[in-house]
This record gives sequence, structure tokens and C-alpha cells, in this order.
Amino acid sequence: MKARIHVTLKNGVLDPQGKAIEHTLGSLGFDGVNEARQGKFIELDIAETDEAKARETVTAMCEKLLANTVIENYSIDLEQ
Amino acid sequence: MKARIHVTLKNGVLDPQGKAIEHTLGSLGFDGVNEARQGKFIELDIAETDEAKARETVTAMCEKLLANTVIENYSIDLEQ
Amino acid sequence: MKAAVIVFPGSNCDRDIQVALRQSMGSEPQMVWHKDADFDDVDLICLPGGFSYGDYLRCGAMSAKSPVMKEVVARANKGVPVLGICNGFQILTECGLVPGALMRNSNLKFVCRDLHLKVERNDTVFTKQYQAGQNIRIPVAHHDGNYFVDSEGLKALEDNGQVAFRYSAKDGSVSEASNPNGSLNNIAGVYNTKGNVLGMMPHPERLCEDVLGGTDGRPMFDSLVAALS
Amino acid sequence: MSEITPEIVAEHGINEEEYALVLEIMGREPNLLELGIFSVMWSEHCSYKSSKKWLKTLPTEGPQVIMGPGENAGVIDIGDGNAAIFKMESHNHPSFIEPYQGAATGVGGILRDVFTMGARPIANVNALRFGEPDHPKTRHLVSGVVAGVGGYGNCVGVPTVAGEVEFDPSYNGNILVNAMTVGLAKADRIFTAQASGVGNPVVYVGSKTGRDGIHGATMASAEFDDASDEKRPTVQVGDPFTEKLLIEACLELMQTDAIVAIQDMGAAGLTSSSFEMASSGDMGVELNLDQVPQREEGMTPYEMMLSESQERMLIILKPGKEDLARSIMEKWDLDFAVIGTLTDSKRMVLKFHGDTVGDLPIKPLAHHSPEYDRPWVSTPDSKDVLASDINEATDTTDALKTLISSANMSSRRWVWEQYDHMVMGDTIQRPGGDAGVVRVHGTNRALAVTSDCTPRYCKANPVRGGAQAVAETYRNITAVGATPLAITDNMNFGNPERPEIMGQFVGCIEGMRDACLALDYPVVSGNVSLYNETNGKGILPTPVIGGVGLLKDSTKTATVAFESEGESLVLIGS
Ligand SMILES: Nc1ncnc2c1ncn2[C@@H]1O[C@H](COP(=O)(O)OP(=O)(O)O)[C@@H](O)[C@H]1O
Repeated sequence: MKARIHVTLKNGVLDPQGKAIEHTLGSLGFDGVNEARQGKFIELDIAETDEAKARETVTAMCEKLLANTVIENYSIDLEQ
Repeated sequence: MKARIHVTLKNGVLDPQGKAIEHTLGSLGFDGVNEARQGKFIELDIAETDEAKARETVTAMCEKLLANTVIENYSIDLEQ
Repeated sequence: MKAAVIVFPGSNCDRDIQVALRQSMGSEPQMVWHKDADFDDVDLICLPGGFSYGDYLRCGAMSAKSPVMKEVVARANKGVPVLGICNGFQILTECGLVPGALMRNSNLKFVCRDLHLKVERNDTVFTKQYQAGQNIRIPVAHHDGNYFVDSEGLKALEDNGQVAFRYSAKDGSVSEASNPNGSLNNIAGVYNTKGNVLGMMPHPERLCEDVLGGTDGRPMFDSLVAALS
Repeated sequence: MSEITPEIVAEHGINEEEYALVLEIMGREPNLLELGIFSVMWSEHCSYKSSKKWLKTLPTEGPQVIMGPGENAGVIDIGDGNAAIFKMESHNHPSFIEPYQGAATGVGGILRDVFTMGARPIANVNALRFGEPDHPKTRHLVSGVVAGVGGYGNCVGVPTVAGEVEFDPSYNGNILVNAMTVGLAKADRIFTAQASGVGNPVVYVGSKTGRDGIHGATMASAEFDDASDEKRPTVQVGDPFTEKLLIEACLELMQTDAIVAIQDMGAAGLTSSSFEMASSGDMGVELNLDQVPQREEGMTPYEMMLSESQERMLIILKPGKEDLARSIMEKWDLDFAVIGTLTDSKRMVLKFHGDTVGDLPIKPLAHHSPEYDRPWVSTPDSKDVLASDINEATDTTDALKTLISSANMSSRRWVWEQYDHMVMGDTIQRPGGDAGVVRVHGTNRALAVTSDCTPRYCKANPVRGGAQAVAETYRNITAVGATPLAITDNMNFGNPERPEIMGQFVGCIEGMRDACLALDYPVVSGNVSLYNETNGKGILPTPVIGGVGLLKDSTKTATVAFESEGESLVLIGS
């Protein structure tokens, strides 16, 4: 099964990479970008086939390693 | 309009981050991870409201800045 | 005093700290491989700088899960002094021994240069040989030193006197202009609430000898030796 | 049925005469795998076919020289039983295509050349050349290359203490990224690539093999055209974290007596490393490609032999030392595999799925590669520029401002502050002076390192320009109080098939030779990068020189800074 995980910065956490993207897009002549945020996208290929169990495991992986919950949120999509 | 952009490494390109994630998940006792790949997830809030135009602009942004097309692929989702 | 330096895969300032400790201690610190959780009882634990696990995913994230870190956390909670420098600071935030997080520098560039730090307090084991308010010159070398903590967290840090050092100018003033990386309130280092754990981005171990350009880092190691011997 | 058509031969960059030699050496038609091996071994990059004749004329000996050119890097004696090991190498073409990864893997490659000989890398130097500052590509290339050099060097924890950055329109389509590493070893513990001992195991350590940069070695030797932007060859991605582990693991293994020979897998990876090791020991080798650690499924022998995946080493072990070596590699989480054995057949035999898929003689391929005496014309004398030809500046302040604000005179702080130049705790002179100075750890000695070249001098007069580049490194080393000992070089030129370009090369070599002889300053290693040319326009002739000198007392070094008021200024020289 494939797990697709999005890790994004919490609201209110400064995002230097997003700010730099905003700025650079502006200087490249792309107007009208109100905001840019950069997060991570992690794809896991896991052996588990049961969806509920997979979700539980991947959630644990996010809590323990993949996201820093002090500053980040995560969301999980599963696909057989 | 919101643009959600996924930037991922092309097939066959070495992904040291993904490899390190795989390894650490293993040592944390999460078995059965066959592969991990890490990419970027960029969210833009743009002023453009026309979907076709927005796609064109965001594609240009990806080509010029957001993705390194020598080693990365990108995909774009738009949402009003 | 007995000290341990934890070596993670990708640590690269482990020897630098070893040299600085040796100079102040007059004896050898113990080098502990990250897989060896049962190391000797020591008076000080150091987490060195470097790029443990390549800084992949998040700086310090993977090292924070190393077997040895469970032990470090347990000992820190019992009061053993822990000093984390640069990557060591990132590891300390990732395992929750000090609050906050270290994000990419605001200009997104790696920065390596000498800068100035204002010493906030001199009543901890780390800083007794500095003056409170003293301005010292210490180098930084990092890509992710932009200190962030949420607003309550920041208030608590300031109220409890947990800020150890702030980036300052040569004249001692603290302002946006003397901030190399975008850190909130120019924070360069923080203590835990008990004051026995210090995480800092600058590298005191790099300026402990005149021939290397200065000795403003040396009092930190001398303070530790004086307090813990 | 012949699988080798003239088109396939041409695609491999092998010309008709060379192919005739292939047929003669093989005594039959090669298969595709064998042809691929010939193509990388005989590429300009690996064989130095256009430059060999001239490189041989450089002085390479001296009482301080322990090993000169021919090994992975040069070795000099620095006293107290220590040796300095160093070399410079280019990664020009890959850095133009992907500046971050190109520059990063350039640093990774030169580090491996040095630690493969048993040295701990202690200083990095980088010599960079870009096009005009306002050329549309320059900004992107500068920021990518600098970030890449830093990204790799900072992570492995080797200080970058010196370098140069220069801008000139001739580099618009061909930037130069030359990286140098200096390492430190015990003079009696130097490791070489010379294989010996029939039956000894051939082991592979480091990262897994993927389909990276297949044909990279041949690409680096072919001229660019506008379409190459589109071809987007698979670039190699560097993993400095694995490199750091590899350094530590190899140095740890070198403390044991397990190693017979060791060689990094650089350009043309498994092919060149195994050929070089076997050929320098006059051995044969049999490789079982099924055992090669692979990153992707379904890799062919052709792909495995030509892959340029980074962070890999090939080692010949003493018999019975496999378990010891494996346990060290496993401690550092690195792949380890026994992939073959040494034989006395003097041939390379490649096995895959139980079949012999390639069988080539070693010596003729490695040593009888084509060697050209390319036609050359010497560069005509350029007109002297007389002071009277130039308008006198009306306002000296303005003139000074123009000078110091020009791209080539501006401060390089922006660059070197992105490099960790203090890690390892022995940097005595940081970038910004005449040469970087690093202490020999645990001693009172120090090494001074610098890189220099002034390409416009080389264009005006290659002989004097070549000599000047050598002399400038000598002066920069002297200026910090060190005694110059030896140099490495990186010869960056255009298309050698054009007699004018070949003439620049020949002239620069002549000047370098003169200067080295006059100064007792031998060349101990080097690298050649030709075909730096886009649409028939070559770069300025750029023989970058990397110099190394010794300070016996590291406290006795002089810097460029004025220390206090009232100091005297003295001008010496002519
Ligand atoms: N790419 C670089 N990396 C590190 N240091 C550099 C780099 N470019 C320039 N420097 C440093 O900046 C200083 C000035 O460089 P340069 O103008 O080339 O000096 P010079 O002409 O005196 O040799 C030197 O100390 C040099 O080592």
C-alpha cells in the first residue's frame, strides 16, 4: 500500500522558504502571488494491506519522526 | 485561487533523504517500509481566478523556479 | 570532571569539542558512539555540531531517535548538565529537552562567520566565567539556526530567563541588524527550565585558542570544569 | 549477427581508427557492454589522449615528493612523519547542467581521490569561473554552484579555506568548477590502487549503484551545443552524509591490515576503478555483477559498469579479511559486497546470471589507449599595451570606485561565508587573505593552500600566463609565511582538435614547466578538462594552479590585515 503524507507548517509559524519563494517569484515578474508556503511530501511504500492498521502505523510514524508537531501538521492519504 | 504543487524526484534519481527516512523508520521498529521518497509540497495563494490562465502561470513558475526539471517532476492541482 | 561527547553518524564537530574539553579539563572526554546507550556516569554530556544523518528530513530529527538519546534525556532530567552546540542544539529541540525549533535561516543561506553574542546570565554552570551582559565574539556555521517558538513559549522563555545568548553587534546592541538568521528575539541559545541543559547555535569550541583567532569560547569550558569538578 | 553498427560506435564517441584498434585488441567484434567499456576508458576524461604527451614534460620530482602524478592524488613529505596528499579536479560540464549537484559531486569526487590514499581530508579549495554577471544564466549558476560546494563540503565537515571566483564572457556557456582537496596521512601509511594476490577478494563498499550519469564520462569530454540543454543527461546526485560515513569507515578500515589496494569509483565508476587497479598490478579480475549492490531493479551489466553513482569505493582485501571489513562497513551503515576475485589471466571477465557477458584484456585497454599528438600552432604575440594608449583617469576616486565595484575585484565574502571554513578546529588563516592556512592537527606545523590563474594573461601569452599562474601561487604561499612545496593543476581549455587551442595548451604547459623548474616547485597531480566550448567558441585558456606550502611554526604566519596604527608599508620586488 502507498501512503502519501503531507507535512506542512502550522499557522503562525514563520516559513522562510515560503517567503523566499514569494519574493523570488515576484522578482521573476510573477505578480499576484499573495502567499507561498513550503512543506514536505513523503511517499511510503508499505507492506501492510489493511487500511485501518496502515493508518494507525503511519500516524505513529508521523508523530514519532516524520513531523515535528511543535511546528508542523501532517495529513495522510492511503492508496492500495 | 490556491495552487498545490508537488515536486518529486524523477525515477532513478538518488534520494538520500528518502533513504535516511527508510533507515530511521526501520531502526524505530517500523518494519515493512519498502521505500520512502521525499519531495516538496508548495502551496500558493494566487490572485488569478481563471483556471486555464492560472495553470499556465503556475506551470511557468514550476519550470522557472519551483522545480529543478533536470532531476525533478512536478504536478499542479488548482482549487478555487 | 568527566565528560562524554556523543558521536552521531554525520557529526563533524565531535573532535573540535573533544579538543576544547581536553584543553580545559586537562583530561580526555569519553567519545560515545550513538548506538552505545550504556555509557559511563559523567558530569557533562556534549552533543556536537555537524550534519547528523545529513540533516535529512529535519536537522536533528533522526539523531533525536538514536538509542543513546533516551539515555541522555533520562540523565538530563536527573540534572546532568547537557550542552548541545549547533546540530546538538537541533537535536535537543527535536527530543524536547529545550523548547522551540530551528528553521532554515531567513536568507536561506549557510552562514559561517564570527559574530557577537550577549551573555544573558552568568549564574549557570555554563557561564559562570562570563559577566552577565558581556558581549563575546563566537563563530556560527549553520544553515538552520533560525530559532522559532510559539508566542506563549517565547513569553515563558523570556519570563523564566531561559534565553542564554542573543546575537548582538560589536557594540553590544541587540537588533534586527545583528540577527544573522531570523531567530526570534535574536535568540542564539536557550536553557531548559532547570538551567542544566543548554542548546546554542554558535560554536564556542571554535574560539578557544589565540592562534585560531580568539579565546572567547574558552570561559564556557572553564566554567563547566570549575562547576563540575 | 552484428549488434554493433557504425552509428553505435559513433554514439560511443569512438572514431574509425579507434574502432580499428578496438577490433585489433579484442581479436573479434566487441559486444555492446565491451564497447561501452572501451568508450569510457578511452574518453578524453579517463585517457588524457590529447594531453598526455605534454603533461609528461612537467617536472614531477623533488626530495619532498613521495608520489607524483599517476596515483589518485600527489603525495608530499611535510616532516614529522606526515604527508600531505592533494589534487584538483574539474566538474565543469555537470555544473553547467545542474549547478548545485554538479558542484557538490565535484567536491565529493575530489575528496574520495584523497581519502582513498589513506589521508584524512583537512582542507578544500574551489576555483570557480562564470560568464558575465548580467548574462541571464550567471546568477542561477553562481548561487547554485556556491550552494553546492558548501552543501557538500560543510556536511562532510572539511573546511573550505581558499579559492577564487572570476567572471568573463568566455565562460557564458561553459562555467568552470575546479575543486581541490588536501589531506593528511602518515608518510608510511599511504594506500595505492595497485592490485596484487591471485584469489584476493574484490569488494564494493558505499552507496548502491543506480542509473546515474551513465555516459557521464563521455559526456564530459564532448563539446556542448544548444541542444544539450534539452538532452538533460541523468545527473548524479550527491549524498555528502554517505560520503562522511565512507571517509570514517575507510579510515577505520585502513587502521587494520586488511587492505591490499583501494580505489574510489570516479568517472566511469566500476569500469575505470577495476581496470586501473588490475592494470597497475598487472593482474586479471573476474567480477560477478549479480553481487553489485543495486538501487534499481533490472539493471543491465552495461548500466552497472558505466554508472557514475557517487560515494562508492572498490577495495582489494587480503584473504580472510572479509568479515573484518564487513563489520566496519556495517557499523557505518554502508553497503558491503564481495563482487569478484583477482586472477592471473590479465583479463577482465564479467559474469552476470551465470554467463560471461564481457571478456577484455586489461593492459591494452588501460595503457594502450590512443594517444594523440594533436597539431598545434603557437599563439601569436599579442600587442603590448602601452600606458600611453590608455586615457589617464580624470578622477582617481572614481577610478578606484570603478575598480573595486567591478565583478572581478569585488569582495568574495558572500561566497566564502557560505562555506564552513573553520570546522576541524585548525584553520589559522581563513579565506580573504593570500592563502588559507590550516594547522597539522596536534602539531605546531601548518599547511598553506591557494589556487590561482589569470586566464587573460594566458590568452595574451600562454607561456608567460602559465608561468605566472605558478608564480602567483608561490607568492601567495610565501606571503603567509610558508615555504611552497608542490602544486596540482587543472588544465581547462577549449577543443584540442583546433590547433590554436592546442597551441594555448602547449604554451601554458611550457610556461608552467619553466616556472616549476625555476622555483623547485614540482607538479604532483592534476586534471585536464578539454572541450570547454559552445558553438565553436572556447573559454579563455585556464590552467588553474593549486599550491601547497609548509609552515614549520604555525604561530609565525602573516596576514593581510593592518594590525595597528603607525605600521610601516614596504614595497619589495620589482
Ligand atoms: N570560491 C572561493 N572559496 C573560498 N575562498 C575564496 C573563494 N573565492 C575567493 N576566495 C578568497 O577570497 C580572497 C580573495 O580572492 P582573490 O581576489 O582571488 O584573491 P587574490 O587575487 O589575492 O588571490 C582569497 O583569500 C580567496 O581565497
